Amino acid sequence: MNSIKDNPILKREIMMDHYESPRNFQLIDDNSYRQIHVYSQSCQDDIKLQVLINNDIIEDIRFEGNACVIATASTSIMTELIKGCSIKQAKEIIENYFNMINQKEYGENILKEAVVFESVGRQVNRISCATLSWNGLKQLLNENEES
Amino acid sequence: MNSIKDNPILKREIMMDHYESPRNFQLIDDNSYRQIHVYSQSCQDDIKLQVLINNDIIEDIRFEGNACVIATASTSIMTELIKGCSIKQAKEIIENYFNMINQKEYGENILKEAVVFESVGRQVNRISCATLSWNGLKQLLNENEES
Amino acid sequence: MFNVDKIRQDFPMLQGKTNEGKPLIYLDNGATTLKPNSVIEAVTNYYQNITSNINRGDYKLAYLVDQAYEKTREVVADFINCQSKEVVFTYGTTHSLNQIAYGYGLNNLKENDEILITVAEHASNTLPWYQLAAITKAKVKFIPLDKTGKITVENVRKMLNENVKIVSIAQVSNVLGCISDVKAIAREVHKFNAVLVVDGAQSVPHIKTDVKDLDCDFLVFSAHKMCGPTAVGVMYGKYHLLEKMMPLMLGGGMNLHFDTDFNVKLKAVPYKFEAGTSNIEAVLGLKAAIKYLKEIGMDNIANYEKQLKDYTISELKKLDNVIVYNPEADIGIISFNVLDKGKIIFGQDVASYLSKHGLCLRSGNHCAKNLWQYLAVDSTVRCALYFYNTKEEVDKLIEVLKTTTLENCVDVIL
Amino acid sequence: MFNVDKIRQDFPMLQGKTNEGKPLIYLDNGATTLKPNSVIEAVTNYYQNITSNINRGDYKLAYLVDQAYEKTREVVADFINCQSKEVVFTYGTTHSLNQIAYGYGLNNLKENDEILITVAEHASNTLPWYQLAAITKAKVKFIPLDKTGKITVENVRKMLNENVKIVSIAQVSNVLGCISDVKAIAREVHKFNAVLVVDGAQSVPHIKTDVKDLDCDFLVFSAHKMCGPTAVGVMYGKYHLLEKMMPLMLGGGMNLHFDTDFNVKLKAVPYKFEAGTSNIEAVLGLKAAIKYLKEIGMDNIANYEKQLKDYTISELKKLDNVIVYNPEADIGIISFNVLDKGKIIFGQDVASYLSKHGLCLRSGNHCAKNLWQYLAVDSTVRCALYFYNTKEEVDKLIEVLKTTTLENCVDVIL
Ligand SMILES: Cc1ncc(COP(=O)(O)O)c(C=O)c1O
Ligand SMILES: Cc1ncc(COP(=O)(O)O)c(C=O)c1O
Repeated sequence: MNSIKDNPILKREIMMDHYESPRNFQLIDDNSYRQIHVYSQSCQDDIKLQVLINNDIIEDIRFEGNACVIATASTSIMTELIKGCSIKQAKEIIENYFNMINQKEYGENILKEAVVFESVGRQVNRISCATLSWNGLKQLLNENEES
Repeated sequence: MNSIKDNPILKREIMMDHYESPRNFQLIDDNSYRQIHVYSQSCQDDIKLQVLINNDIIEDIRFEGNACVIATASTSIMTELIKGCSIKQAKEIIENYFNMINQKEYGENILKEAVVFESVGRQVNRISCATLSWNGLKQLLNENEES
Repeated sequence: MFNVDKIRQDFPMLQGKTNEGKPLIYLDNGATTLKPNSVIEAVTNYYQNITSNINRGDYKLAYLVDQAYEKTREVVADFINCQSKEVVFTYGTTHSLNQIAYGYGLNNLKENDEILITVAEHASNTLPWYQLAAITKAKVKFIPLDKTGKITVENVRKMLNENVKIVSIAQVSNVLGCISDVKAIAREVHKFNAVLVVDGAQSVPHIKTDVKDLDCDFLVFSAHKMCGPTAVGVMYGKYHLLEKMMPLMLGGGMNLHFDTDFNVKLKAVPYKFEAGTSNIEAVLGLKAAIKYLKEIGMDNIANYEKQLKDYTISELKKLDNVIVYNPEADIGIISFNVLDKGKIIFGQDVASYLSKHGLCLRSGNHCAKNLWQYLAVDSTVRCALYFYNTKEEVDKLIEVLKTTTLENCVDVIL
Repeated sequence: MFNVDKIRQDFPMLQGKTNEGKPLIYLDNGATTLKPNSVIEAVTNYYQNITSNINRGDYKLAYLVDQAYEKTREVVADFINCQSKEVVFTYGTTHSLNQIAYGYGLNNLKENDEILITVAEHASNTLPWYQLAAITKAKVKFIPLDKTGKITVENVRKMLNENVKIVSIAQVSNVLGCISDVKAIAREVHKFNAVLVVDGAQSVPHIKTDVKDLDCDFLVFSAHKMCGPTAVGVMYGKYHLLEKMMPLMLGGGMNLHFDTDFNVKLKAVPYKFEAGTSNIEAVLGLKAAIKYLKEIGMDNIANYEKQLKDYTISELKKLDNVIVYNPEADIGIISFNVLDKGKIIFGQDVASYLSKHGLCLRSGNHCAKNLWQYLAVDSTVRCALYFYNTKEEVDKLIEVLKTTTLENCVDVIL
């Protein structure tokens, strides 16, 4: 398999695809889901995230919102990666994602399609778009542990 | 008579004398007097003025307050000059006084001792001290006409 | 003669600066404006030569600064045609509007009274009224906009009734760029003895202002949107109204006297509204800004901007992939979106792509969060021109917009 | 090593400037302070190289300014030892105190509750509380000062009771210059579940501040009194308190969402308090000011100022014609009057005479208009030192004070 990282055309296609057909899009009206509303303090990105956790497994994850291509695609890719993971695995993925964004070492295999955001720092002001939902998920998982 | 104007020692003596023994100092509790409270918006000068006007004559004028040497002496000198004048005369004196302060032509004989303030503009920030009560009196006389 | 090349020389930000490595093209003048040398010098002169707090009586330096500060009141008064004692220095339009809502509104409104605004108002001309209504149980109502986004006199007339106490509108909307007929509106508003508050944040910098002629009761604006420093603004009010208003902030500099029996005597208008150390250097900068604008001439500025705006709109209209929301704008504020395969590209993606080409434009709702009701979209990209912008800069915008596709927007981070 | 000569090089105002034709000696640092080059450069850099409104998302320039603005929050947080989200930028101490009185006070006070202040407080730490008391029918009471002008823990303890909800005191009085034991006072105040507001306008510029250690609930101060620009200040508050507070001003930048049904969603702390365009360049200047002060070292500053203050007081004490009101000052703020034949010369006359000799000192009540109750005079002349002042400047003051007579004061206008 070709590395996604080194193939800008593939990267662009993945991003556009997730923007145009976002996965796990549409919230559900079910109280067993935990929900968080994340929004940028400055721009228009506005996303609601839901997760269903049972026995430490993220059984379902959903989102809805109005956001830029980067925020939307990064959320969609995140939901695909996270769905079905244990909390521990999810946290590892999240950690790797932030490591990638912050130009530290990370596992390419762990992040799969999420590596398309590897160079988001080229436009520093877009880092917040690419991390909006990821921060939201982190917070949801931490809240889960506290309760 | 020597011109006061050209005699700094005399000028200083006059000012100190009016500061240390202000004339017409002490208000009176009498409703037939008109009163005005003037104060600087910035410094501590704070003076109350009273005038008693009958048949267009300024029969009495008094003051009280807490103010710097310039404001106090200029008020004291003003009361001496004004007491007994007709309103018309008083206005002429006031006009001459402001002319002097603003370096325009004025009648030395009309202003008498008030010429000690001729060069108050040497310290521009003190002009407001030397004109505080004079502005107050002007206002009192204008109010008198309006009523 | 208006000579844009010569004018641009006055602005350090227009001397070969870059944005993302490309020549800077600043088209976000609705948010804030660039500063000419004379304004920068006025501020640094305060720092380098005349630093001291304003306070008239004590030493020469402070006296001189105080004089320069007070002189600015006269300069502003001359600029908008009022008395200098009607000029209150605030920290900006937002502060001015809060001061009016609090200082005038709380004393004059009661249950079921009405405050009229529009959906096009900026948050700063909306939320203080919501708050005032919540406290007094008055109601905020919305004057409908016509189909070009304008506030018409007829629509104001329809909304007026004896419960209306305050009408507060922007003379120029920061998204739609049309000029309201404030003079005619004031006439209607006064028939009902209501007061008219005019948000001049986007008008005073661009067109000649005469509050006597407009006969508005309050006019507010910010220096930073007219070549001046940040965090100084003006609240003009008719003197008899200002006299009866309570200050929003209390403290040093605005009182004559207080004692431990809770007697408090405030200074006269305008000083009673200026609590605490004012933005001294910025007031001095505002004076320089007004001087600068007057030297160019407000009419010259308005004419030039109109031409540039007309040109921009006509060029934008030629593009298949751009929708302009306010083609009938009076002022150089143009709101648009870019389409890709018939779908609007999210404003921030467009702005990011433009930024990559040196172009500084803002996307979003521009703080007018009720305006989607009129626009039917909740976010636009805004091109806000000022007199130092050029046809060539607009051409560059058009050129880049032609290549604006979702793919290209994505590519900026690849 | 603290080297005052080297430090003075950093200040354009200390490079051969004059007052009334004489070498300028600036001793009015309680009113405002001079600015070093690095602060001036930070402000002009905004004007010349990075002008734009803060707004994170849209183009690079705005992003960079926003980052620099937000970075200042961290710098302030580090300077006073709190979290950066507890740092609210205001327009100054006065604004901060009004924000607390309004935002915390209105929600938490009811009839017969008590607010404790002292007669030494500045107008800005007095009038907002009078106003709050008038609205809520709470009472303002005065903690007595001891004979040296200090607020003692014992006196605070005596005044505390379960009705006390707010205690608001200056850490350093701007007339008396003594340091309050905030830490011990906080402990007492918290026993009654009241909050302690600390007016740090005259302490933060001069001594090391650690809000965690002091355990105060709020701390407020102004940049312009610590080498920074005018019209920017800080309101520090414990996060859980800030969260529950209402903003004093509403408008752009502080809300996430609002609609025509009057739903309003505010941003999180600290943003919800920053309505309208903040004083961007001044915030950047504050960052430079803190950097500058830290490089010199707050302890070095405090030590140097203490030495200079001790020297000044000992020299003043040698003069027959001077009364010093606060010989036990902890900080370089010295209040005095000059006598002529046993009678106090009006402060303004003295200040004018000093001005004639280049000396810039302020006279009056210094906005602490209740303080005559303690001082038994309602006006003093104030010598307020900062770390760039020198022994030689103090010597000049002493020399001129020796010749200060009523006659000489009169002569300045002859
Ligand atoms: C103790 C004290 N509190 C408050 C203030 C008010 O500060 P600002 O004018 O910067 O709001 C001052 C400054 O004069 C002060 O000395
Ligand atoms: C129409 C309008 N009103 C009010 C404001 C608020 O101005 P400021 O942020 O200077 O207080 C703005 C600026 O964004 C505006 O465009």
